[in-house]
Amino acid sequence: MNDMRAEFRPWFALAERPPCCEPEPFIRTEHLSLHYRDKPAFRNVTLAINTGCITALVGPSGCGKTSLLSCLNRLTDMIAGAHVEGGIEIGGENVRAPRTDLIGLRRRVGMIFQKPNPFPLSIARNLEFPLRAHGVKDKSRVAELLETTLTEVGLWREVKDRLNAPALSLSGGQQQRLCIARALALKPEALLMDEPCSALDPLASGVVEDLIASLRMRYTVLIVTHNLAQARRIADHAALFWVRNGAGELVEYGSAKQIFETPREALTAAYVSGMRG
Amino acid sequence: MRLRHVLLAAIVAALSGCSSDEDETSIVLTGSSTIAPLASELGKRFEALHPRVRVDVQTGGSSRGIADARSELADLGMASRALYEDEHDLKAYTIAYDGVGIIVHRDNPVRKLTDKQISGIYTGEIANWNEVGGRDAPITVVNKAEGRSTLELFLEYFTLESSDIEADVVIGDNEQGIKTVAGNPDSIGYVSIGTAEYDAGQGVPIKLLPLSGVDASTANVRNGTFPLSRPLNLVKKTRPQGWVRRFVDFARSPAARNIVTSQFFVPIAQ
Amino acid sequence: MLIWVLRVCATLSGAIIILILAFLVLESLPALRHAGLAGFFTDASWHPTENLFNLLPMLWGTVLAMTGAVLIATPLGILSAVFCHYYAPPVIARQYRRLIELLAGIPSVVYGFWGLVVLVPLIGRLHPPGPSLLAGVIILAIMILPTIALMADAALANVPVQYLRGAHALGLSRWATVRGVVFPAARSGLYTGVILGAGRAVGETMAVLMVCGNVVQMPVSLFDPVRTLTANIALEMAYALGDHRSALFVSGLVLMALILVLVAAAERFAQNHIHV
Amino acid sequence: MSEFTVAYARPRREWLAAAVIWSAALVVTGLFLWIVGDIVRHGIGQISWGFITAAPADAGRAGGIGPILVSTLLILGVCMAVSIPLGVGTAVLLAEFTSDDNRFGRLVRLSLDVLAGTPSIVFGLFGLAFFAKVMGLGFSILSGGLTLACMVLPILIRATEEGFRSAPDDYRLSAAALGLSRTATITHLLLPAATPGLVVGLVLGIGRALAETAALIFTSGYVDRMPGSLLDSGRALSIHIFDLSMNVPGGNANAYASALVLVALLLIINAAAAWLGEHCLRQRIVPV
Repeated sequence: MNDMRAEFRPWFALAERPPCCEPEPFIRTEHLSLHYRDKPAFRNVTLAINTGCITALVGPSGCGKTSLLSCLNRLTDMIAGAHVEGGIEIGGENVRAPRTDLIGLRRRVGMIFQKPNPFPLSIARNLEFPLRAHGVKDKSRVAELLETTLTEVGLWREVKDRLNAPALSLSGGQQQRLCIARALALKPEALLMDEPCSALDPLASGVVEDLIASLRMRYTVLIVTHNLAQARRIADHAALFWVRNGAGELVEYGSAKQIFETPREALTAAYVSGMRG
Repeated sequence: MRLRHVLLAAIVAALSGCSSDEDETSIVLTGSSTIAPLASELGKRFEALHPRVRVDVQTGGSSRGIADARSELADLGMASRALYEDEHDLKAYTIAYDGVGIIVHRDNPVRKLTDKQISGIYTGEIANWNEVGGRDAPITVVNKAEGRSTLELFLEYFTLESSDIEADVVIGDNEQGIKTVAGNPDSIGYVSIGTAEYDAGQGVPIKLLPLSGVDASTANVRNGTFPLSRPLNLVKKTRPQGWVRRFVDFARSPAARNIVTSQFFVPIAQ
Repeated sequence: MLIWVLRVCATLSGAIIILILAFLVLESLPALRHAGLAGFFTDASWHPTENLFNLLPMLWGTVLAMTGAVLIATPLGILSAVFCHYYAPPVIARQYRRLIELLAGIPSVVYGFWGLVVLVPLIGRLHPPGPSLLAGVIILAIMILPTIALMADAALANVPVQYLRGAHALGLSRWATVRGVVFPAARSGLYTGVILGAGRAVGETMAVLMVCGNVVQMPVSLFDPVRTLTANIALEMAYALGDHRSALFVSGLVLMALILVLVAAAERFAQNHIHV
Repeated sequence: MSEFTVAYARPRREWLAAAVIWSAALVVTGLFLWIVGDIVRHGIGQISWGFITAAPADAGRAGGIGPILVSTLLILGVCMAVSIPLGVGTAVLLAEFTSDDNRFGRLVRLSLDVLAGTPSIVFGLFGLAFFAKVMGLGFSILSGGLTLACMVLPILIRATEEGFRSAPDDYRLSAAALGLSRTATITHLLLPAATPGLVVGLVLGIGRALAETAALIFTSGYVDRMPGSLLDSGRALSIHIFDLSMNVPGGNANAYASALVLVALLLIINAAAAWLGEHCLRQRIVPV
């Protein structure tokens, strides 16, 4: 049954989706720009991501969507030559302040990468070790979190008998769900997802997509995707990026319904109808 | 955490060690590596006689022995040579003698060489064994490194300067010399007689040549007829006192003779 | 917090060489003051007891012995590692690795001893006298081989599997994969191994002293005996006094200068040719 | 078609490469067997439990090597206890906290490269002046161990640094995205991933330390009594071998036997280092 759903997915769900969003924005960027050494990635992006919503970032490759995600949890700090301008506020705190608690920030804002990247440890240790590093020392509490988060991502039944097996022995889809579980175990408030399904086969992709959809209301999810159908299926809001003058820019931002059905910009209309991009 | 405490305790214990024996005294000897095995053995015998005393022997060369005796870093310095003119602020106590003999490979037909021939070989005037009655083969001259006391003894005897010598191989210790000569049938070298006698007896293919007609043997070194020998000295800045004096006395006593002989050196005349 | 602990570690590690250099300079000063630095390169010969202090032939001896050893040991060592990873069956590879690890820990005295009683007479039969530059080169090559081989082995082990899969997918043959994919990917490790090996070759004392012949001269052939700077110190330190002793420390200082030049040259080379 | 003719030339070159590589391995194995065979042939006759436990007598010609073995292990212990933390710390700094063009990093690397080429006898004389005299440790196992630590540091650091560099950036990025601190990332992820490098460093370092002669003559000394503490002088196995083969006539047999014990000891210690690396650090890294 589960597998069937991946293929026969209602196409009309948009309008009927229950309202999720509190109008309160959780992530806010102000005139945010990023360039690597001389090469600009994106410029002048002002966005307000609502709490509890799934917001999709769509647009052609190279328009700075992924770079935008790395700005938000300041992973750009680790990239030599990356230079950020503008403001970022997450949950009311200024992320760009020099004294920001990076560790705390990254715990509150989880990230899922395009390629599943579990650590070369056992399945259990992939979750236990970050928990312990974040101060959850109590063994029974760790075990409890392990079970609940693995259940949450639908992995518990599949792996509960081989928690000590290497994480890299899991299939691609399972690995990605493990990575999501690893992020969820830290009780984040927001999740940044960088094309989490694009490296997976369609079946696995469907399972992960359902998982992401189920995170609605509970987490603020920002997802980069190239799959317009996917964005249409799961997103409450969508933002279209496009490359102009050699750097990514925000073209249009609005509710998914509006973007996909009544786009304001001609570029958006062309992109969502499949005529460009 | 607990492991760390255990480790700490172990380190403290290891460092303090047996320092609980307060009344133990130790005698430190440093210097010549030639004397070191002998001194070590003398020390062991002395320790057996006087359980409260420890004798620590360290090597590093005669120059080190002289320097440490002077600075009194060591209780006794060991020098495998006589004291120089400018070293008479120190007192030397000879505990044994060591003869220096010329060696060649056992298969070398040459039975004896005159002093003139030897100095000719070492200065490069004689380059082939057939010039001194041997095979037609180039001579491999094995010399000692600059500053070594055997070299100085050798130079003094043949009245040569170090820069006159044309060597093919330069060596450090006696055994290296013996192994070098044993490995090359056309070589000539000079080493400690006791060592050479022992090794030749053990089947190492070398033989000692007589010098000025006197056979190179420990017996001839002992009776004073062999011309090339050096004293093995213990040196000290001041007149030795207490245990140090007892050790020096012991090393020079008849009781130490068999130890000296067992290390292939020549005991001093009583 | 962590970073400070690490900085202290690194500072301590880096400071050792400064202490050693300071020590060498301090001990060399008397000879430098009496003979002048130039004397160590222009005197007629090395006869320190007669106040002649020319170190140049020994400098050459050191450079030649090191170069020869590196030239022999580098291909042998790297090919050994390639053998372990891509050619040998796993069982043999494991044994072979163990063997090289053992080779790394055999005392230099044993190598020297073996060289003195086996290798030197062998060379002597070929071309007297036997103790020679060649003997030194061979012994040093054997001694630094494990360093180069083990570092190369670790470097090859770290080549990402994807690269190999990619190469296989392209239908590249084994040797083409090794040459075209593995070597470039492992450059940094291979290079480190050679640098460490060369360092050991320059600094080796006891084995060289036993097999090189130690005659202070410019070698004109591989069969000529030579003396290296390290052997010079070890040979004469035991009986050296005054300026002679101090001059031996100058040998050490010259050796350090040589190493500094080599390392700087290697660094320059690495910057131009190896992008890690 | 013509552009693929290269493929026909390939098998021959391939065959040649394989032949060269196999013969390189054979040459190395041959040399090894020659040298070790020599040691075993001459030394095996002397080996017995008594030889391993007894004290040397008659300048080492008779008796055993018990106290010398103990001193050797103590010296090695001191050396490793000092050099491993210092070396790993420095390697972590160099690999994880300094970029290639960082000045401090380059300076440290340069000084380590020079240190790697420092002759062992200079280490010995330095150890005598610094540890034995300035620091007042005298001729002792401690002086010897510390001198050796200075000597093996560059090897240890270089190998460990390579290990760290080989850990994929993926680990660092995903660990950072999880909000893990640098410390947690290093101790839990990178250190285990760098274990192979660390083990190579250890094997080379231990090998060098056990094989060292010149540096120890001047520091840990010549006394062959059973050491009572780390401040006692203790003769190392390699010095014993040197003394027996170069300074004591008739010492050859026991020199060979001691060399054989040293090689066996090395075999055990290397295996232990590999095992420790595998089980204490790597255990958590589960290869697929």
